Amino acid sequence: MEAFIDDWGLTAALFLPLVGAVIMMFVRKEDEAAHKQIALLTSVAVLAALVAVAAVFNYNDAGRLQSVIDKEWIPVIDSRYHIGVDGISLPLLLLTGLIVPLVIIYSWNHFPEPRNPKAFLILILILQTGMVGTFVAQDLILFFVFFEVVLLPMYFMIGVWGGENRMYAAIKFFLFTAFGSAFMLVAFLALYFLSSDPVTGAHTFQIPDLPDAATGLASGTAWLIFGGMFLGFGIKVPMFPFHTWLPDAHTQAPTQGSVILAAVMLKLGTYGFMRIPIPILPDAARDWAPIIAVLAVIGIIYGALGCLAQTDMKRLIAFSSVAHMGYTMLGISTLTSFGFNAALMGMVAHGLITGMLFFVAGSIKERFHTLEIKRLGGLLLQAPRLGWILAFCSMASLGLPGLAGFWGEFPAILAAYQPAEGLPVELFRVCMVVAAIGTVFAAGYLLWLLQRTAFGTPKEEWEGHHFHDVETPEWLAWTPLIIGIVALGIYPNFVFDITDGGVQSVLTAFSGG
Amino acid sequence: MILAAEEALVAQNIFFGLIAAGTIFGALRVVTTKNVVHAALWLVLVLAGVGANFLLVGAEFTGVTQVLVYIGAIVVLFLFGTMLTRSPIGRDEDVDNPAWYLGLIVAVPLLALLSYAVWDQWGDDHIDSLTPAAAQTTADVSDSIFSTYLVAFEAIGFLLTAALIGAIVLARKE
Amino acid sequence: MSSLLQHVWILPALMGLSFLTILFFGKKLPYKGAEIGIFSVGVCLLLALGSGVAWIDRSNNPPEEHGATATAEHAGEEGAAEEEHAEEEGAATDEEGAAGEEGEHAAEEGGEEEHAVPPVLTEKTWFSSGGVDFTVGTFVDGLSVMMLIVVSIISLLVHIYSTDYVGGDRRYTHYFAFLSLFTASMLMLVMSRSTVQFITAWELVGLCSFALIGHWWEEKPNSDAALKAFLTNRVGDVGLLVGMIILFFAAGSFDIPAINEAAATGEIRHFLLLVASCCLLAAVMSKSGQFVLHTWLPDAMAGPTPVSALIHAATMVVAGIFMVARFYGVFWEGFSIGTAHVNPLAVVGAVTLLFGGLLAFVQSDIKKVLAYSTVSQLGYMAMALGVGAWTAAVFHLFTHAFFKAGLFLGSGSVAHSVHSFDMKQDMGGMKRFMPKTFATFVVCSVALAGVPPLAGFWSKDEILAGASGSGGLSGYPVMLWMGIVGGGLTAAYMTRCIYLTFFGEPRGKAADPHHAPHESGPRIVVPLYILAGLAIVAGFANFPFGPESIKLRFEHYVEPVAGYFPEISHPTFTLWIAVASTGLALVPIGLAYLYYWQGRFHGLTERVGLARAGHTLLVNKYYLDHLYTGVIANGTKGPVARATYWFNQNVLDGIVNGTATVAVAVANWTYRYIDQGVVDGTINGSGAASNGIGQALRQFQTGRVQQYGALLFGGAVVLAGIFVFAI
Amino acid sequence: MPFVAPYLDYHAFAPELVLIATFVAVLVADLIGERNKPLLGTIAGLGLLGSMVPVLTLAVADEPVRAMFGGGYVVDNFALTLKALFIIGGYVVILLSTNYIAEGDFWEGEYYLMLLASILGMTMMASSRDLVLIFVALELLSIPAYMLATWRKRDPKSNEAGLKYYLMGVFATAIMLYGMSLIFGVTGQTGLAAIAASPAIAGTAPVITLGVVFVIAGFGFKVSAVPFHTWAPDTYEGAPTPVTAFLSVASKAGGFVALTSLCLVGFATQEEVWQPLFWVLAALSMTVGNLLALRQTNIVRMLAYSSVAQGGYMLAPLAVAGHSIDGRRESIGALVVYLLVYGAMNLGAFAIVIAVARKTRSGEISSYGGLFQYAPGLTVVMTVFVFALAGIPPLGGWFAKFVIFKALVNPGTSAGYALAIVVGVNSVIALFYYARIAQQMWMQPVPDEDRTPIRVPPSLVGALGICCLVTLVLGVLPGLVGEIGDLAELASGR
Amino acid sequence: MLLNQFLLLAAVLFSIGVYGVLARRNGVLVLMSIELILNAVNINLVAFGAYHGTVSGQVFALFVIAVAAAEVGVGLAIVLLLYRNRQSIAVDEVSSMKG
Repeated sequence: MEAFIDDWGLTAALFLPLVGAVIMMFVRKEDEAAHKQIALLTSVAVLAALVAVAAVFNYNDAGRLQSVIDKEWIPVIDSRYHIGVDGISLPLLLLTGLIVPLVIIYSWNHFPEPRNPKAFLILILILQTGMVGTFVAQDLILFFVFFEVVLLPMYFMIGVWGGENRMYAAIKFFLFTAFGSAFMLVAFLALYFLSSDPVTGAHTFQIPDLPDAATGLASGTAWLIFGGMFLGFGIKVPMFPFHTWLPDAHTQAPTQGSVILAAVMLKLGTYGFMRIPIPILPDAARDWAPIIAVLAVIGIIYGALGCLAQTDMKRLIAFSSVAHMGYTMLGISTLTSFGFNAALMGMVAHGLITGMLFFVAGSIKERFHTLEIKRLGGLLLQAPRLGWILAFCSMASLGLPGLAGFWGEFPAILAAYQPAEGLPVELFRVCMVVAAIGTVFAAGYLLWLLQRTAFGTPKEEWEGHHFHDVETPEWLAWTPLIIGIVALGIYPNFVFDITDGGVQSVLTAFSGG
Repeated sequence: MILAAEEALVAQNIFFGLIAAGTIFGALRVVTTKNVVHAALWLVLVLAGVGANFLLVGAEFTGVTQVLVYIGAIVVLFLFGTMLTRSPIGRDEDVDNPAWYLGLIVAVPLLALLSYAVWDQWGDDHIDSLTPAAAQTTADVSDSIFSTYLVAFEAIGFLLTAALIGAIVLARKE
Repeated sequence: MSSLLQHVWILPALMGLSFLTILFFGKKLPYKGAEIGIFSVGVCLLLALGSGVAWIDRSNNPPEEHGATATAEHAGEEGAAEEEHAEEEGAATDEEGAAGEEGEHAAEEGGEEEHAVPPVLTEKTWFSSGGVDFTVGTFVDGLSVMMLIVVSIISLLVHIYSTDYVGGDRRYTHYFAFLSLFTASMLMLVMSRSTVQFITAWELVGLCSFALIGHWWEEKPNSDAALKAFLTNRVGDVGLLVGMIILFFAAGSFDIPAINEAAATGEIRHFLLLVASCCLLAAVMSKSGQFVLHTWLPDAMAGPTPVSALIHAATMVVAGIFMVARFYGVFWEGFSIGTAHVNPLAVVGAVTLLFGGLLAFVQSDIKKVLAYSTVSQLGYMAMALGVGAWTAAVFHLFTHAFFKAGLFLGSGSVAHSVHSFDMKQDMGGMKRFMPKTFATFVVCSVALAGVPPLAGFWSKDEILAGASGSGGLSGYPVMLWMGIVGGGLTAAYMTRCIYLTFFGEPRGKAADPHHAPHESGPRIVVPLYILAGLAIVAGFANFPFGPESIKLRFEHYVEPVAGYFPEISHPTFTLWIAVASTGLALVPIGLAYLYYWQGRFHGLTERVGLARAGHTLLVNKYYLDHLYTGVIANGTKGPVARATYWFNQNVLDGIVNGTATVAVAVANWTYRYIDQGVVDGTINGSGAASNGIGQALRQFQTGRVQQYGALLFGGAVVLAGIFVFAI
Repeated sequence: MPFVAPYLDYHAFAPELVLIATFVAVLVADLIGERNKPLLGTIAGLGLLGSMVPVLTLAVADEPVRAMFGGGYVVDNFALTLKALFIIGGYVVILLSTNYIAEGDFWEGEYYLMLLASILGMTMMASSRDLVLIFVALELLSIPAYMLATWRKRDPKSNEAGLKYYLMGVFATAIMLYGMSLIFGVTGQTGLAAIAASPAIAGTAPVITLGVVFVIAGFGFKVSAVPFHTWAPDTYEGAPTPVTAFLSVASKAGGFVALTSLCLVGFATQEEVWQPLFWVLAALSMTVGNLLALRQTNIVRMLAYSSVAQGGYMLAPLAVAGHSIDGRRESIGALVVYLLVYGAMNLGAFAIVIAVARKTRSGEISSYGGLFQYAPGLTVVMTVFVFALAGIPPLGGWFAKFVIFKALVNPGTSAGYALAIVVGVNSVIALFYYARIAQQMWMQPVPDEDRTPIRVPPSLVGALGICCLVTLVLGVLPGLVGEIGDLAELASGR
Repeated sequence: MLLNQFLLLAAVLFSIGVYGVLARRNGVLVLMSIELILNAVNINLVAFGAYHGTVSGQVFALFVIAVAAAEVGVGLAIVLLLYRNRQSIAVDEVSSMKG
């Protein structure tokens, strides 16, 4: 059994969604129930497969790639179907596996206009393949393909099911990401050609082999290659100043899209940083780390300021992602295992929390048909449970200890005090202080949001309206997330236990950490 | 440019000079005359001049073909074309583009460039067309066509067939 | 009993459980969850008292030092691997120590100065990341035990009081749930072993404070106050985070005793300690309402009064003081308290105590008076710590908790009756309606004013003695004088408060004939009695005279004697200071007393000459008002206080609120011009530029074939020309 | 010198011979009677498939290179791969045309004859390694194409398309011929291998440069490289849509074949000239093509500019092809892969255009609004094609673009990297207008609220099926086409 | 004879032809100008053939002549069609598609 899961678990998780999607293509569009069931079943099966992989995962050896499959794929370019999990990818995989079924459950009776559950669910499933694939790929080209696969479904999700300005947002998202990927691809290729196996002299796209192969790279070249990848991943994260697609995309996307975008897709970028350029090009990483750190803290403050300026709830939450991903990137930029762990925790926590916030925002939008903050207010009176959940998520998001968000934020700040050897300590300490100040802003905009939406009394325009409180599909979709937020807050080891080994192994080049 | 010493060559050169002058003049008239029919007739002069040039370098077959095909067929085609499209037989002020200067802008540098290039490459090189060894008989031409250029020959057959069929389809009234 | 010290984690766990139970099942219970909370707190109090006894026992019979140290270290190492194991082992060692050495040390009570009393430590690894273990555990010494008791007592009383006070509230259950959560967090805070745990608890109490201040969030001022509290505290938290991070890297550990020990033994560079202390001081300033970050505290009075008593008087706001006491090794070295004559902590404390005292004068809201009084008293504590009088500060924390809670609950009792907190408009003459409340209020006030022999006198006196430099401390003369003046202020504003509330004629709502004020019920009054009683007796816990078994017991049991605590000196009782401060306290009280007599006199007149009654009363009231305000308030301090108040409201509060306004303005500007303008504009601009270039290029596509031809030939010529001449 | 009959390898000629037979068969069938009209397309299609048979047998035969006429006509893997592309592409065009021609007022039999003649020219072009042969093959593929563009005789737009195509084609031929004459003048040879071997062409001389540039410019017209692209949008828009599809794929591929064999075989020593020239043409083509495509409102016109840009991508590997044997392999492989994938996706896109125009009778992009609501199948397939063209994984186009990138980065020159960046930036610009089509189909309302489903005839379904399958399969398992590209080694002639 | 005298004659004819195709608007005249260009090429080819002593030049020229005939045929057919539809053979007026 274990061997079977080892061999097939990841592949199953990777392609089951596509199988589901293909089956759905042959089901009539009108048969909505069947579509929902197939989609849910598929995503649950994926989750099961991932849980099985996690179950056979050897946690004592989390730094080693496990459940590895390494088969020929495109021999002419030396690209292989090489997948596997280690401590870095496992938590993110599980997060993906969890979020997708929840989104489908949430969709049960919340299909955004113009409905069409068939297409919507098919897109979600394709999206899942892309996300899972990115987290398991161990070949640069395979990684690139999956990294890009997520683009189209998301583009359509925003563009078809989004809000007023959806087309602008969709194309912006699409173009930004594609722009980054083009540079990333050139960087990948340059890496391929310029590196060679120290023993055999062969070129390789295999991520695990590249750190050795790339040792001979000239420092200037490595710097440029890192720069190309920086563009690709930095846009996806998104880092200041490449963030402007994010608020638009989030604001316009349907709830489900926002949730997936926030919970998983932004992590593709940060994960990419940890997986590819930093372990492979450690020296270039050292050169880039201060730049990343500074951009990260700018992002923290800038995102917070952006939040304060918003009048739309969803857009505010979107901007908060910029700030939160800033913490994650700060953690990464320290190049220490501590910082990396913090970043991973931050990713998972942000996935759960911001995902939840978008769910809540979606439900508010559904009830009030607006997310304009100044028209809201008194949510706690109109729909108390929804209001409390919003309050809970806000608290989690602002980094309250005891909830998951704190463990992404605090360790990242902590790590910045003492970055890896060779990095400018003073600069990082300044960044640390700025990042710590960012927590004040985080509290500011979230509580302000809470005050303006949940507290107070309902505005006059809603007089006489009745708003139903949280419904069963919503409970079903949200409870796991809420439990996750609390559980990770109380016992962050759920994540750190897994990641620690993986992080150590990608950071072997930075013994200083 | 130094004229060769031999008398025959002198004669050839004089002959060439005359032909070239006529050809160029004819060509200029072709592109400047306001009368389409005149243009066709000037074209005959040019084509003949070119044919004469072929003879001058000893390419008799090509020269003859030139006369037969061009003057015999193509110019007639042009005349038919002129009549079928009811172009004014007399002078027509409206035969040039308003932007005719574009032609000059392109053609003059082109001429300069081409002249410079060939001058630079071949300077004083001679063609020894009178030596029998270099003579290219019609038999040589046909041998070449039916061996080295056989495929091209077949292809041109199809080309002409296809052009014929297509031109008929396009040109016929329906 | 002593194993209780190993298992103090039960207390917060119990309260946490209580929180969850109330949250999820509270509404279905007969008393809406209040019973769960009261029961749990009651158990906690018993356990806290039990642990108090256990600690006293341990202090009297300290285990062998090496054994204890070994236990602590051992537990630390083992804890990483096996949580339960460590606890068992610690407990086992402790039992052994207690059992084996009880007899031996029973006779040597006097020798405690020399003999260290190791704290009871437990530890287990919470999680580890990047090779760093995040530990949690309990750190029980005299200070924690004292805090446990204080928190439990006040919390229990507040719970009971609240059943009446907020009875019928629509979020009654939530209220109790948050009380439980708060108590849990506060208990956890005081027993935290690691800094991470400390930060967690620190934030959680902040959260509860936020939730409870904003309990009536329907009104915007309440939620504003809640936000302000939380955000101001967040500002301080930046300092906390940074400070703790510095300490972590300096000491290589999250372990509080280890950090203190490293600081005390000079392992950490002084500069780092100074920076860390300054950072932490910011946290103290926000949490404990020190000047300039104090402005949230008066606003926090928007919450229900029992909450103010519990959180914003007795427990949470002293968390900052507690932190300084907890990290005294760090502060001691960082601010060179033992050798300097001025340091930031003492200055902040001293300024705060005067500032708060002055501000209390000009309030018309009774809770605000008490709030500023709290600010002022917290200033005392901070100053005490700043001048090195550790025990005095902690002792004042201890006594202050009782009488200030009593005062708040008393004010709540009055307000509950008149439905207003405005002393000037809606109170007056409450003495006759609420005699029990009046009595307890006066007792607590007198205790606060520092009149011997009530609790406040002893603790405040000790602080002043500490500042004077007696007993080998380094002297802080400026602080001493500020402290003495502050004491006078305290007495004066409390007198004013009592006068306005309980004397004179009822005004406003108090005079409403349809809803005549009445004495509160037993669930309110009994806690008041208890607190008043404690306000009377608590001072004797550290009675400076008498035989060993009585003298300075508080100091003996609470002050740590261990490696993690700096070697501090202790102030001795100084008569002139005691006299001076008492005198300053008595002057205003005397005036009030005078008024009281005159009031009676006029009352007599009133009975004799009924015809002139109303008129006389009016005149006398005016006269007495004038006397009081003229002599005390307006005469000397009034202008000062008003100026201070103006400064406070317009400058300090203006800055705090202005910061928010400015932040939003900056945010709006940044968003509009930088984000949407420059950053996004660049992106959209490049899109527009592409389109524009595309449009321009279309001009070449004229549709005229010969121009295409010109381009074709021309292109060929140009390209050829370039290649011919360039290559 | 006695005449020596040339050696003829009929196996090597078999594809062309089958095509000629088909040509004759269609001609005869057309002449025999009216009632044969519906059969003509089928005959032509079958003939094309039939000509695939010898292509396959040649591919599996042991002899890797069959050279005739002193290296003037070579059947190697490169030639075979491209012949297969031309034949299959031609077959798809016939599928596209069947209903279009039958339903419109067209000359059916002659249409197929033109198509077959043009395809015949292309297959010859793939094997031609001689200036004369290349010239004749070029004319054989072009002249019928000029007439095909004009085939909708009564439509002034079609006339205009034909006229522009014809004139520009002739101009380009003239330039190319002049260039060829110069090359011939320098070397005295017409065979490419012989030209390359001639010592005269090894150096640098203005006249050689001129010759090379003129020849490339002539073919630059064929591949619609900027600034020789101007005919493309007008002709594409005006010509019958299946013809446009044919021009944008097959005819363009023919140009690339000639360019490849000319530059890599004939002008192998002149890489100092043609590499930078291709660099400039590639960069100009993709940039100008993309920028102009941004502003189009007619879908065919937009696809025309898109194909100009795509041509730029395909030119890019040629800009670095001369550095080494390895680079040459990479570049040819990349070009061939791109041509194959591009053929599938572009033909597919035009198939959709034809299908949609059956209902909307319009080429405006706005007429695609809300297509998803009444023709979801077509929408999805069109989405596949446009995003494949944009190069989004996992659709076929990504691999094509990837190999281009790979070829550009491979030599490690700054020119290569710079061009790779240009390609990258351009892919993003291109994304914008490709996405706009998707946006119209998915996200916009139906403009006239007419939601009658589109009836797609079986031949069109077949064409769509082929294209879509190829696009998807090549995206997921690009190894297939990658190997073909790798195999398509250009024999330098013997 | 100098090779260059032919080449220069060809260059001049070529350029005149180019001028002609660009400057003339009458379709038939444009076609005539094309013939000038092709003839220029032929002069080149034949002269080079003679210069190198090979028949290839002549053969090439013959092919060009044949192709030219086909081209003119097709071109005239198109011009005729144009005339039939527009009553004009001014090629620069044929510009309904642009941009």
